[in-house]
Formats: sequence, C-alpha cells, structure tokens
Amino acid sequence: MELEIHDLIKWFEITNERIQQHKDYLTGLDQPIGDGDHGINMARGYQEAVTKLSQAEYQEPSEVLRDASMALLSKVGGASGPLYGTAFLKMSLAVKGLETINAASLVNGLSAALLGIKQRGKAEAGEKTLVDVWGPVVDYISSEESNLRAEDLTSQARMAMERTKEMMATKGRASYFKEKSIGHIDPGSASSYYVFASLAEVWKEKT
Amino acid sequence: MELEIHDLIKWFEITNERIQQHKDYLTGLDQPIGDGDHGINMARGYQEAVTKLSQAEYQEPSEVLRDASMALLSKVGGASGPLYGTAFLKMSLAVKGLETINAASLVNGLSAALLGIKQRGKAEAGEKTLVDVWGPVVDYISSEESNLRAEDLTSQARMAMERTKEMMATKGRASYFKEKSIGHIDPGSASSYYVFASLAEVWKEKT
Amino acid sequence: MKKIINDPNQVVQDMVDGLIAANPDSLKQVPNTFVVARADAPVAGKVALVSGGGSGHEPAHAGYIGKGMLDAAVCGEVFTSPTPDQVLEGIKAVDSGNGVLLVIKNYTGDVLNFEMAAELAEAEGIQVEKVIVNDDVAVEDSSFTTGRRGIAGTVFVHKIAGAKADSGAKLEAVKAVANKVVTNVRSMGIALTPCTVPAAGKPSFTLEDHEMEIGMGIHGEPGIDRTSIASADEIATTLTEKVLEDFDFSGEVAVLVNGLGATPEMELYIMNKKLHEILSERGIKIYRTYVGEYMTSLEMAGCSVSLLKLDDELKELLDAESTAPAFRS
Amino acid sequence: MKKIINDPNQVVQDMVDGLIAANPDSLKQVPNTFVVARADAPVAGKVALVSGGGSGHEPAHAGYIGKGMLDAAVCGEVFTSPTPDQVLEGIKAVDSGNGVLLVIKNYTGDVLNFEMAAELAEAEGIQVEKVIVNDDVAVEDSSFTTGRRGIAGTVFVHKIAGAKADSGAKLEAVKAVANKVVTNVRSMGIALTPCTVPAAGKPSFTLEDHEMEIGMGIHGEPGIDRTSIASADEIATTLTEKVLEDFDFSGEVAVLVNGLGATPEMELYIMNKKLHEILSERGIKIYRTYVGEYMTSLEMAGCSVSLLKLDDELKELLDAESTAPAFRS
Ligand SMILES: Nc1ncnc2c1ncn2[C@@H]1O[C@H](COP(=O)(O)OP(=O)(O)O)[C@@H](O)[C@H]1O
Ligand SMILES: Nc1ncnc2c1ncn2[C@@H]1O[C@H](COP(=O)(O)OP(=O)(O)O)[C@@H](O)[C@H]1O
Ligand SMILES: [Mg+2]
Ligand SMILES: [Mg+2]
Ligand SMILES: [Mg+2]
Ligand SMILES: [Mg+2]
Repeated sequence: MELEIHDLIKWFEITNERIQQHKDYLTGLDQPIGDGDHGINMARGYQEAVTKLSQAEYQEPSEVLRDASMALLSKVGGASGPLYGTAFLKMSLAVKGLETINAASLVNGLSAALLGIKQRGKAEAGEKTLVDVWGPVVDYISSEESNLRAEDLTSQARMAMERTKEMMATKGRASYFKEKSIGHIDPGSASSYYVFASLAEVWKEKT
Repeated sequence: MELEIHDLIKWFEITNERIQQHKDYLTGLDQPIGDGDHGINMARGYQEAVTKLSQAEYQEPSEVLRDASMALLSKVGGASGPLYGTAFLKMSLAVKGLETINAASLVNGLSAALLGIKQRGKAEAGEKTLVDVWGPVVDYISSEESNLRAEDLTSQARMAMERTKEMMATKGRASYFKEKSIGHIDPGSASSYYVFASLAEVWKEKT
Repeated sequence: MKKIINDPNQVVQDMVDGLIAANPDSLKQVPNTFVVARADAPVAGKVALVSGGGSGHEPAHAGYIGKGMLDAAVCGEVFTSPTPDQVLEGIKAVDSGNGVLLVIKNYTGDVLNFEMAAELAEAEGIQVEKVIVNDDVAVEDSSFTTGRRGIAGTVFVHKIAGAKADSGAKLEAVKAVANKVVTNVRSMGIALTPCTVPAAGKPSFTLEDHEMEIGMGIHGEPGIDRTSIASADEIATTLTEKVLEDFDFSGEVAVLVNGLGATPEMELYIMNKKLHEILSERGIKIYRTYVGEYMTSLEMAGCSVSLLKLDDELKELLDAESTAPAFRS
Repeated sequence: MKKIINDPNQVVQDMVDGLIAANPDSLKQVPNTFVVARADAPVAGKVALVSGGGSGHEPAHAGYIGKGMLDAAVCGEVFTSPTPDQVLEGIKAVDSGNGVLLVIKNYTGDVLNFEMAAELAEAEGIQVEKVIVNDDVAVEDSSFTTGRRGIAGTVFVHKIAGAKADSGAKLEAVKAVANKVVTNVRSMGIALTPCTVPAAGKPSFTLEDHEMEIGMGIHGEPGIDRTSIASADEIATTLTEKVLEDFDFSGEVAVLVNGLGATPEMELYIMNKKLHEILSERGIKIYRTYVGEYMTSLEMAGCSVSLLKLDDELKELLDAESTAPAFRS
C-alpha cells in the first residue's frame, strides 16, 4: 500500500477541513493556558497550505511536503508555525526521490519529522507539547509498519492527546502557568490529533 | 465711623469662616461651568491669610491688606488668586498712611480694588466674573458713603451675585461652556458675596 | 482610581524629586519650590526661557528643559496654575541679566499668575517678556473672550524660541520668533476617555463606551462635539480639516501627532499615516513629523494634531540642537 | 474597545506606513514585509543588529533603529512573533557582509521563528549569531523550562550591542557584549489594567478595580501574585527587592523605569524617587537613570523596573552616540 502525490495533498486538505471546523475549539484550548490564538494560527496556515498545493504541479511526494512546510512556516506564526513547518520539511527530506510512500518510508518520514520537532523545540516527552502526540504516534506506526490499521492510528493519537491533560507544561507559553496548566488539553496536541486522524482517513481509503 | 486695624483683621476672619463653611458649595458651583476647585482654592488661601494676620504686628490698616493680599496671591492659585490678591494689594496702596479707614477712604480703597481686578482680568461688567459683584457693590457704597447701611450692603452683594446666574460667561474657564454657562451662579461672584457680607458684619458692629 | 502614587496631595512633590534624581547632571530644583531649572542656569549671555503651568501634562514642561529649549519649568499642582511667587522664583533662578521670556499657555489662571510674576520680577529690575500660546482651534478665536486654549503647539514655541535664545539673540528677537510660531501654529484634539486628578479621586467628566469628544481640552474642557467613536482615518480627517480651515498652511509644515497619555504609539502612527495622505493631497509639504507624547493629560486616551507653517528661519531653528530629554534634536 | 484604528486586522500595516511617513530620511520599509530598516542599510563594514517580535510594544523595536542601535526591526502581528521568512528579509536587508546579530526576547514563538530565519540565512551564506534576552525575574530561571521572559531590559541590549557594532567590532565581539548585558540585567513589572489586542476586541484577562498583578508579563502572562493595589513606594520596594535578590548589583548600575502604556510619566517619576532611595540605602551607585515608555504593552497601565550592572566597557557603550528616536544619546 503506497501513498501517492494526490494522497498527500488529500492529507492536508482533510486536515485543513478539520482544523477550520474546530478552529474555535483549538483557540479555546489556548485561552486558559496560552494566549488564545492556536486555532487562528493553524487555520490561517493550513488554509494557505492547501491553496498552495492546489495551484502547483508536483513530480514527487516530497515536493508536496516541502510546499506545505513553507506555507505553514510563513503563515502559522507563533510557536507552532516553526514546529509544524520543521516537521514537514524534515519529512520531505526523508522521502526525497521516492515516487510513492510505503509504510516503511512513512515511518522514516514521520520519525524524521518528530526528530525535527524535538530539535527545534527542545522538548522531550511529558512537557505537554506536540511531542506528546507525535512521539507516541510515531512509536505506534513504527511497531506496526505495514499492518498499520487506520482506526488504531486515530485512537492512538486521540489517547495521546488526552494524556496531555494531566501533564504540567514546562515548555511553551503554558509553562508560565505552572501547576495551573494541569487539567487542560494541550492545544498543539489537539491540532496534531487532527493531523493524524486525517492521515488515518487517507490511509484507510487506500486499504 | 472708622475701621481700625483689628476691624480689618476681623473682616478677613469672618470671611474665612464663611468660606470654610461654604467651601463645598463654592466648589460645587465651579463644577458645572469650571474645574471644580474654587472652594478648595479660596479656603486654602483665606486660611493662610488669617493665620498670617494673627501672627504679625501692624502699624496701620494698609499693612493688614498687604499681608492678606500676599497670602491670597501665593496660596489661592487659579484665576481667582491673582484677582483677589490684586484687589487687596491695590486697596492697601489706596489707604496707605491712614491710621483708620472712614467711609470715604473705604470707597477709595474698594474702587482701587475694583479697578485692579478689571485691569488684571480684563473683564467688564456682564462677563460673569468677580467684576459683577465688586462693580455693583462699589457703586452702591460710593453712592451712600457715610450713610452706608450694613443690611443694604449685604443685600446689594447678594442680588449682584444672583444676577450672574443669567449671564453667559465670556471670561475665565466658564467661557468655554458658552451658552451652557447660563443658569449657574458664578463661583467667584459667590465668594465675593461672602467677602462683602463679612464686611457688612464688621461695619454693623461699629455703628 | 488606579494610580502608582503615594499621598495624592504629594504627587507633584514626589514627581519633582524623582525627576531630579533621574537627571542629577542636567537639572536642579530651586529650593523650597516646584521650579525645575537647568543645572547650569543662569546661562551667561543668554536670554532665558521659563514656562510651566499645572502638572499632569508631562513631559510638558520639565521634559523640555535643556540646551536649546527651556531654562526652567514651574510645576503647579495637577491641572492648577502655579502661583506668582513660584513663577518669580523660576525667573530669578535663570535670569543671567539678559532677560527672561515667559511661555504661557492661554488659560486665565496661567496668564494672570505669570503676569503678576512678571510684574514682581520687573519690580526687582529683571527684564521680562511674555508670549501667550493659543493654538486650540476647537475654541473660537475672539478678543472679547478668554479665547483659545494653549495645547500641544506650545512645544514648537519652546523649541524654536529656545533655539533662538541659544543663538545669542536678544530678548526682543526671541519674543518675536516665539510670537511668529504662535501665529503659525494650530492644533486640535479628541478624547476617548477622561482622566482622574489624584487629589479628586474620580474622573472630572464621563464618556460613554462608544463616545469620543472632538475638540476637548487637555484638562477635559468641553469641545465642539460629542460623537460615537470614529475610525482613525475619520478622526485624522476631522482634526486636520478643522486645523486647515483655520489657517492657510499652503507651503511647508511641521506636524505633531501628540498622544494624551493612554493612547499607544501604534495608534498615533496610524493617525499619522492618514494625516500625511491628507496633506499631500492638498499639496502641503511636510518638512518634519513628530509622533509621541509631548503634551499629555494624565492617563486620558486620545490625541491631538498640530501643524506649524514653516519658513527658512523656523526650519533652521526647529532643527537646531536641543538636549532636552523630551525633544532631542 | 476604545482605539484610534481602522481595520483591526490592518493595524500593523497602518502603523508601519505611518512610521515610515514620519521618518522618510532615516527609515525604510523592506518591500512586501513588515520589516523596518535604517534608510542607509546595509552599512558598509558594520555588523548589523536585527530585533523584533510581536507588535504592540512600541517604541520597541522600530523606535530603536538608528546609528548606534538597531539596523532593522521585524514587526509581527500584535503580540505574535513574526515568521521566519519575514525575519530572513530583515537579515538580508541589513547584512553588509560582516554578519548579523539577532536580539531575541525569550518567548518560544520568537525564539523558534528567529532561529529558523537564522538557519535560512546561513543557508544563503550570511553569517548570523543570536542572543536571547531573559530578564524577567518574575519567572523562575530554569534550563528545563522555557525559562524567563524577555522584557524591558532588552533595550539595554539594543543600546550596548548597537554601540559595539557601531565601533566597528566583529560579530563575535558584538555577540559577546550583548550576552554580557543579558548576564547583568534583571527586570520585573506590575500591571494595574489589562490591554486589548485590536483583532481580539476584548481584554485577554481582567483585574478588579482594587487589584494589581505583580510580575505580569508584557503580553499579560501570569505573574507571581495578585494583590490589592499598593502605594508607589510599596510597589517600588517589591519590584526592586525581587530584582536585587536575584543578582548581586553591588557597584554601579543603570536604572530603567518603564511605563507599560497608560501610566503617566508623573507616576514613573514617583516610582523612580523611591527606587533611588532604596538603591542608595544599599550603597548601589546609579550611573544613569532612564524613565519613560521603552517597552510597552498596548494601553496596559503599569510599569517595570530594570537594573543593569555596569563596568567601564558597558558605561562607555551605554553613553555612546545613538540617533534612534526612542533612545537618543
Ligand atoms: N518547545 C516546544 N516544543 C514543542 N511544541 C511546543 C513547544 N512550545 C509550544 N509548543 C506547542 O505549541 C502550541 C502553541 O501554539 P500557538 O498557540 O500557535 O503558539 P504560541 O504559543 O506562540 O501562541 C502549544 O500548545 C504546544 O503544543
Ligand atoms: N478674567 C477674569 N476677570 C475676573 N474674574 C475672573 C476672570 N476669570 C475668572 N474669574 C473669576 O474666577 C473664578 C474662578 O476661580 P477659580 O475656580 O479659583 O480659578 P480657575 O478658574 O483657574 O480654576 C470665576 O468664577 C470668576 O469669577
Ligand atoms: Mg497561542
Ligand atoms: Mg501566540
Ligand atoms: Mg476653578
Ligand atoms: Mg482651577
């Protein structure tokens, strides 16, 4: 089972739909422990990304990821912009030259993305950040490889997102709230959940 | 009938009592058509004047008037400070050398004071200022001279004050309120009424 | 009332102390007064400039003390003119024998107290002249009334007369150029919120959440009109047009976009954008633009626009050196 | 929301236009960006300084552009870090081949976006170094967390690193003295009122009429404590003691009493009075005092206190010439 150029474009389109749909929810999550702009930032950035993808011609998947990365980098802003931007840039480099992306190269790509997020943000697991969704999801995908099941991918991502609720933030704006950050889902982890739920949806249609 | 040094001191003491007593009333008058400080200004200044007068030794009435003038000048502030200060300064010069002040020299003194107020403030009758009490009162006193009656002095001053209610201010802060200044008694005219009502009280005790 | 103060009746005292503490090399306080003067005053051979008025308009006027601007500022109580004895002390502290020019904002209280001080100074043999600034076009100009108020345009008088004095000019010449500025400057402002005099404890007037007052004075004096709050472009247009109607500014001008206290610099620059558009549409050339807080009204939100018509003399003096903290050039 | 603006989503655009209009000779806008740069940039033979961050902190950072301070400021949306592409344009606009130092306030968003820009610039062969300012002692200092925020102390980095660059020093040396400032500067503030981001339309938090927040950040980040409003002397004492506890300032210092936006200069000087008393009691010598609005938070009422420990090198650079409108020296 292989992801082609149009599948990757689809991935960003579906993610964008979900983010636009849950824009206010994401912003709401960012209010008690942040500055209340995560939904606005992500909606702005993903809109730009899908517009860009719809206009260009691509030779291989890595180009789609690079363009999406650049769009997110220049439009999301805040902390999450460079993080998502870095993630897809690293993923793009990891799959460079491939005509399609199979399970193995998906693992490569997402592992590179996770590494990129960690290097950029200097956050480790448990600091109530993107890492707390990307980490567990990448672990899961790696363990499954080709027998990856869409439903499980979605539920793994959701569970990871929900676990951030109990964490105390030590990175990002939420860290200024110290103990008070506990009891709230991390906004960036929520947006990451939509990213993987959308990937699962694309994956499912292929299987 | 002659006013002596202690009578003049008494004049300022009684005026002070009335001003302290009606401080809030005077300030209230200054709120709708001014900056709401006339009572505060006058109370501060007259308190200083009587304190000063109680501490010094005087050879003649003009010295009392000069000291009172200086106290008002340095403590009242605003527009009314220089005006009252000038009034008593001019009056002091007009009666310089006299051991006591008779009706004729009172007329001289107060006429000089009125002239001082007009020169300093460049206001004429009918502009809703001090002039609209000092002017009519000086006219009245001049016309009566030695048969001046205390009750009439008081009522003349009160009527003059009340006539300012119908005037439109063209001088002082109240002039910014244009037509809206009509219908309010002029604060400075009210304090001037207390000045002359107090003078009448002193005068009465002598007759 | 939310203020960072101690005793509300001591704010001027405390402010002057803090001001002197911040500028020990350039400023001094005249003992037992609220007069702040150049540390090196009197400056030999120079005509001295003294201004002042009620406090609460900072940086006016003490912020304009320095080489090329004021020699002394007399700080009255908040929004209350200083008394003649205080002004006299200021005059005496800076007169070098070449005379003193008093720059007075046109409010009856200021005018009368400064005039008396001038007479007292002359009685002591000091040569004193005065100029009265009345740039607020929100008040109609009439010789039969108190007339126009002095607002932000006063800063141009400080700058240009100060430069003239610094050039070694005689008192008459300094007074003349000061009056030339007064003749050529016009201003008008709007207020979005009132302000609170510390000793009073509550605002002196109120504005509804949607309201602004056009032409309001820097002590909250009534303006021309109270409307619902307009856009920056509309406000800039209203103020600029009122100012342009009042005087022929064709030629070259200096622009001052002044914040009243609480209005962020961002908003002043947004105003300035439109202001430049309007003036260039009219073919009026802008020689210099000043944007910031020059003549405030405590924490009032709002702004004023001032235009000064320039000729070569005024340009040169406007650009001359000034070491005053609030107007460096 | 009472603001003098047009479209709330256009405020940065409008502000930058108004800023350039006001300073046509000294500033230029990099086309299609919100990057403001010295008109004469790149300055041959000089290391360039670039700072920036979210807008709403005016005069930070564009007001610090000038000879002896910044070469460019990158203006993000209100309270939002600019993106890497914008920062990259700023870097490219000012690099003269001698390299660029990025002065970054320590917020995750700013750090990440500026870091990415640095990498992109290096990819284009530009030499880039960065310094991260974290002077806010209200946040505990930890290498395991995001750590302390950068607030008003940043202005000292601009001034001193800018002077070093102006002296012809190499990039490494400029970076070194910038880090020396970061090591020696501490700040803390209080807020009396919230502020409103134009696009949001309502305050991001609330404070009761009697409340103030101690240690609040310049975007309204939570502080240490929320208490009922204290006197200026108490506030000055609280802030100064927190700052002094954190670092040994014995010797000579520069003091910055910074207004957050709505607080009148009068109140800042009242604070400064007490500050000087406290420091002299402790035998700490004050070399220079700066009082005014240097790093604001829109129309927030409140202030911050910054102390910078000085040695001969820092003194000399602090006093060196600067033509930046918001920090003339
Ligand atoms: N150092 C970091 N590493 C990884 N993710 C981070 C880091 N800091 C913040 N984040 C993520 O960014 C999210 C906030 O994004 P956003 O609100 O768009 O930016 P900002 O916090 O600048 O307003 C957080 O919920 C968190 O998931
Ligand atoms: N030009 C003037 N001539 C005479 N009296 C004046 C003039 N201007 C103001 N006044 C008097 O001063 C009074 C106001 O005094 P006060 O409130 O103490 O000063 P300010 O107006 O400066 O606050 C007015 O009610 C008026 O009677
Ligand atoms: Mg956020
Ligand atoms: Mg943000
Ligand atoms: Mg009054
Ligand atoms: Mg008054």
